[in-house]
Amino acid sequence: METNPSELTREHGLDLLRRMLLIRRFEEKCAELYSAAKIRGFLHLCIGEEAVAVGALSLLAEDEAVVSTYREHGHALVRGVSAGAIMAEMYGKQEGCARGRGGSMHLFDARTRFIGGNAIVGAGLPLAVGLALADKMQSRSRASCCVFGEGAVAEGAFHESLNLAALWRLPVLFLCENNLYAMGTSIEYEQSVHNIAWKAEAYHVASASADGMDVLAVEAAARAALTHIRNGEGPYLLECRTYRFRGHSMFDAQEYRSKAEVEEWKKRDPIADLALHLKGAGIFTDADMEKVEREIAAEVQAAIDFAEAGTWEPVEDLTRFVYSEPAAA
Amino acid sequence: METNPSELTREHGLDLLRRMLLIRRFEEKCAELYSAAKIRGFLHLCIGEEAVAVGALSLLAEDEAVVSTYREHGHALVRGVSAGAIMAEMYGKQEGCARGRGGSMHLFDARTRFIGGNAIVGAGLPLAVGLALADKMQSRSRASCCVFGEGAVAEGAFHESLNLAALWRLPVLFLCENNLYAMGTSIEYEQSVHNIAWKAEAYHVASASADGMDVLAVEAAARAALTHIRNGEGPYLLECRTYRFRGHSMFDAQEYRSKAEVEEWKKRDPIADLALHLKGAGIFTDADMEKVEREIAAEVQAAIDFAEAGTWEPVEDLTRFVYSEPAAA
Amino acid sequence: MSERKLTYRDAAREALRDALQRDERVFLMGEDVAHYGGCFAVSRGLLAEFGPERVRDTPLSEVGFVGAGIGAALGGMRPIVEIMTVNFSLLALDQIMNTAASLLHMSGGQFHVPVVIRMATGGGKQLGAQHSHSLEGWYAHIPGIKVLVPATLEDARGMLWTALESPDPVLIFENQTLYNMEGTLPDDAGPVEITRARIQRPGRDLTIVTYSASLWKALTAADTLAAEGIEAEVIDLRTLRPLDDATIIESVARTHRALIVDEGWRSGGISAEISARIMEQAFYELERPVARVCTAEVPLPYAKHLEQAALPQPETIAAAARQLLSSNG
Amino acid sequence: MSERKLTYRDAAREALRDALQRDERVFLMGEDVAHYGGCFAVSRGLLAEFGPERVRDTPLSEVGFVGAGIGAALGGMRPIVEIMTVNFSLLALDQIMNTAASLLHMSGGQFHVPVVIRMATGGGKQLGAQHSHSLEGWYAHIPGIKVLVPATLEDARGMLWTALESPDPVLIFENQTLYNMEGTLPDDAGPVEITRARIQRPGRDLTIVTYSASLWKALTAADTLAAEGIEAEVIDLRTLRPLDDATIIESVARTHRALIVDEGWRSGGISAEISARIMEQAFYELERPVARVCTAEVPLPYAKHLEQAALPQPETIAAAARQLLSSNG
Ligand SMILES: Cc1ncc(C[n+]2csc(CCOP(=O)(O)OP(=O)(O)O)c2C)c(N)n1
Ligand SMILES: Cc1ncc(C[n+]2csc(CCOP(=O)(O)OP(=O)(O)O)c2C)c(N)n1
Ligand SMILES: [Mg+2]
Ligand SMILES: [Mg+2]
Repeated sequence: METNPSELTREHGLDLLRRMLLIRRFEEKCAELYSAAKIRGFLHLCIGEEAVAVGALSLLAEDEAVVSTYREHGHALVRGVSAGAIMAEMYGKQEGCARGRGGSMHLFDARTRFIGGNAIVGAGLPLAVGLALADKMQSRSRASCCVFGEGAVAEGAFHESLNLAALWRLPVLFLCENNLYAMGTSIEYEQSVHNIAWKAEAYHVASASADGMDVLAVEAAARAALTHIRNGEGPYLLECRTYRFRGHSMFDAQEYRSKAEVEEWKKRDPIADLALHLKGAGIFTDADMEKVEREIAAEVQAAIDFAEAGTWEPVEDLTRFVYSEPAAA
Repeated sequence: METNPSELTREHGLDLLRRMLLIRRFEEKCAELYSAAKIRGFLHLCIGEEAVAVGALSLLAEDEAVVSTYREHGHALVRGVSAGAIMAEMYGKQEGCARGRGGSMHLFDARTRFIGGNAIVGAGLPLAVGLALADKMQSRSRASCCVFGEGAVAEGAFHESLNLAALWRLPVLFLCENNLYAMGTSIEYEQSVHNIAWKAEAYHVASASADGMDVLAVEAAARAALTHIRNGEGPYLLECRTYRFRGHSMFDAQEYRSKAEVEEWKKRDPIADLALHLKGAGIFTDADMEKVEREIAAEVQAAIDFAEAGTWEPVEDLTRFVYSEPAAA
Repeated sequence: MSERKLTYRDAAREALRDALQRDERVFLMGEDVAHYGGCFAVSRGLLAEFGPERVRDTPLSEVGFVGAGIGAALGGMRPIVEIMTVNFSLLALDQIMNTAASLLHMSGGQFHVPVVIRMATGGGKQLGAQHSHSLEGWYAHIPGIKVLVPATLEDARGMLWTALESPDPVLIFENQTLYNMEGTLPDDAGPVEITRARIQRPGRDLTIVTYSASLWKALTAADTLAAEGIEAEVIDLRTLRPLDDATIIESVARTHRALIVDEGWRSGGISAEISARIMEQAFYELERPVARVCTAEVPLPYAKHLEQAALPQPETIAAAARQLLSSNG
Repeated sequence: MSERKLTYRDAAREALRDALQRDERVFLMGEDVAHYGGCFAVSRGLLAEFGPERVRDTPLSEVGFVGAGIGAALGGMRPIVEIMTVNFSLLALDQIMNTAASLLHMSGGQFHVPVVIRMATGGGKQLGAQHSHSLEGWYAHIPGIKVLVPATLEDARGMLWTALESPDPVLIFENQTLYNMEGTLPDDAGPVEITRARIQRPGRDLTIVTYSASLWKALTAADTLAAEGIEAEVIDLRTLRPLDDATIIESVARTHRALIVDEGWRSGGISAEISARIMEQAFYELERPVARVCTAEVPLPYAKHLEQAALPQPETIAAAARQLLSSNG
């Protein structure tokens, strides 16, 4: 853990831990519910990567927008999208955060400015640039954050977006979750340069790399990045080096990586590590952990109950929301 | 001039001069013929930039392919596409190097492996990557060259191509003509980083910048680049800093740049400079110049005569070449 | 109310100026819209009037700036994004279809995308296959967007503001050959409604359904036909998505014969959709099968005679109309 | 000749293996085709058999690797480029239309582009709006390419090699829902011709024209109808560009009623083109207007009941057929 333990209060440590654990337990349930065929389509879990979502996105102000990927349950939870609405979405219920039209890959929530679950790799980056442009033109100094994997860095959209954001000095946080694989393709086969943060220099975009398995390190790096951005100094790329413990999606036989590699990374579990760190600092006990686990179990169960109790949108409404309804105009 | 004069033979100096002058005089005629409505569509001249085409592309072997842009008359001439066939193409005659189907922006020639005149900015880069991939897979070590402007560097295609070429260590020469403007947009508004060669580092692609107004400097830099490529050391990006003396196309009012700036650059005319240099080295006289001018005038006139004498492809053939004709299969 | 003479280009510029004046949230961005004044001089002078924030040059980054336009729309602005030519828009099609057109539906009605995307389209200027296609009818396949095709000065002047009032993405296609067309507009010309086709010329013998630049060719053909005693009704569709079926069907129900004139390619073009709708809604009214005059299915060639042979012409339109009226039709 | 049981996926894999064995110039490239074994497990095992040069993982760079495929084709190879899903292919549409489809024509017949591009298409797996569209019919608008839509194991096995023999670009669309379909093939199954539609089920009362996954729905509907005494002829188009008009028209001339079933969106889909062609070529044979059953014009929603309601179904097909046969059709 990077931070000096004395700087970390019990309250803050507990908050980080609870947020990460909520993601973990929520997604573990998702996997079960997928096997039970309650959740369908593609399901991408971020288990192992929780420190990035929690360390970085917790720092955003309420009205700072996030544009995310298809691996976005964690991001949505951290941003305050209701767990029940997320679960209902994956059930395909109209109480879902996208009325069941989106599913796991397309969580949306206007209240928290969570602008999606986007499943075209790289396509979210220009959106964040545009959100930031709108802010700048309206003299707002808030940040817009775009999350993407290192695989997206190979897309032209990455290149065009960084150049635009730098040219126009826009308040964008480019948050890269470098988990070393794009689906089954290791970074070795997808990036000629593995140091993603360094690539930002080719655009004069400020950047840093953080240990994505250490929530405190992510938080410290993200805080610095957001200060830069909100001060009007332009965009910032933060690369977090992390690892997904599960397959790319629920269909993945994982033949492209060794079990040993996965086990090695699991030793760096961001949740277990933080718990250990807090204990070491004497501000956390096994009893605390049990309590948090209990509370989260209840929260996840409540989300499932909410989803189960949800209703199906009438088939007659199928063609709604292709165009805005008159009221919206 | 960069090179030690003693290294430059009269023969070689004359060859470079004549090639540059051919482009200049040929294009001056194109401008006239455009005003006379013999040439139509969009016409982009490279006057002022001749040193890049001549310095770099003369070094390619006969079977090394070039993928170019819409500003490609110079490239085509250097590669040995016949001036007559180029002119006839711009006249829209079937004797043209694309049977009149392409026009100024789409010169093509199978014999010299000139794979076009491409008018989608940036779209030629992946083609060159593929040509080089084909060579590599067939164990050929020749280079494939792609020419593009600095404006193309902003396109996603640039980014994706450099990454691919680097990952696969392909024999591609990325030749960037940095003339400081993309149409009417100065590099200041289109690139957050003006040093294009440096951007190559973000891909671990070898690179250099050359003075694009100095044909000897371009030649020296291109020679080094080609050695690297043909030795199997992977792709190379060569940035040539140059300037176009005329407008972007024949429609350009040039309100985006000052006359003074243009005049300043015209003082660095690559043809006049080379002539001066050769004279200084005592291997070139005014009489030589007159002779070259005469020969080139004749060559250009022959091209025009060829085009004038050309014929219109029958309208019945309109739908040919949408698909290959049986023989091609 | 007095009238004034102006060109289609002037009308389009006036529409932009009006929009920029009316609403602070409106801004124009695209390649060369500012310092160059627009590839077709449509936005000339607007930079001086509104400044570089609101008339914004972009790099060559179609994915980036179209995506940024979508993002800015999400961020509360009313962007007008200009793509120079429809061919280049293919680079941004992912953003247009997978994001702009889908976001409202995917988000269950939460995120509206009030972006307007303008582009030039059409052949006839000898610009070759990468600058001349007419894909507006093809775009009309995409649910979630609206497609406008102003043929008249009135619509070039009036459609933009109406489009900007839409909470959903609107694409406006301006045929390149129309920019120099002269006409008059009342001094107080302003917004027009965009849901109805317009009968440009009433007639009893057949219905010619067309749009954009082909409208004028159809009207020329109608004059020729009138001299022969054939009275063609000519419909300007104005909007290709959604199509105004009612106006078409009502006309065909009167004339019993329909000819569709479309500058798009025939197979799978909007001409096919119109034919199919007439089939479905007015089959029993038809005296003859619906006929089509479209562009030949070739990438448009440069040579003038070939290009003109590929495009619909007053002569081919008149001939098809005569055929529809002939006893052995 | 004996037969064996296999899936559509197996048949597609066998086609790839066969092609890789037959011709040294053939290679497969795309995202996750190698180490992962293909997003849909189609290429599983081929990396081990043919090595990483010929079964080549690419980064997430659709413009780059599709362009590289075109370039490699120009360089003498016979690339098979895989794009994971048709939605993602929009990123590469510029390369497909402006380069692959246009190069032969623009170059006046000099440069052939023998590239095969495969991709998954279609809805029904609850993958949401960015993974489920059916754009194959839309692609059929583009002159210069061929569009194949294998519905059967025989075609999944046989079309690829025939496509590879084409000197022009061929797109092959595999509906995602077909991969698990089981069937039999003769031991010596091999290449099939790709120019003719196939009457999958003869019938006298109406003609159902369809393709790809909808074929099986149409056949199910035909069984239902047969039980009611209605004999539907079912045509599998197999190739969407060029369309085999002769087979369609010959059938309609016998049955006098036609129903088109298309998983694409209705407006401007291939269904419209087929309807228009029947109008043009068999109008006087028609007892009833041609009818269409298409996918609802919505970005496909995630929720199963909504998605299924959006897609053509045996019930909706049968209902439309009954309507065509009813006295008040
Ligand atoms: C444009 C595009 N191409 C391909 C895909 C298929 N795909 C989905 S996720 C993925 C890997 C992305 O890797 P990365 O960006 O590193 O994110 P991660 O999944 O590792 O979080 C691929 C290839 C897609 N969704 N969009
Ligand atoms: C994809 C695409 N976008 C826009 C254009 C229009 N356009 C043609 S040339 C040009 C400027 C290109 O600048 P650069 O690459 O620097 O080349 P230069 O013309 O300076 O040689 C533009 C914007 C195009 N042809 N293709
Ligand atoms: Mg990754
Ligand atoms: Mg330039």
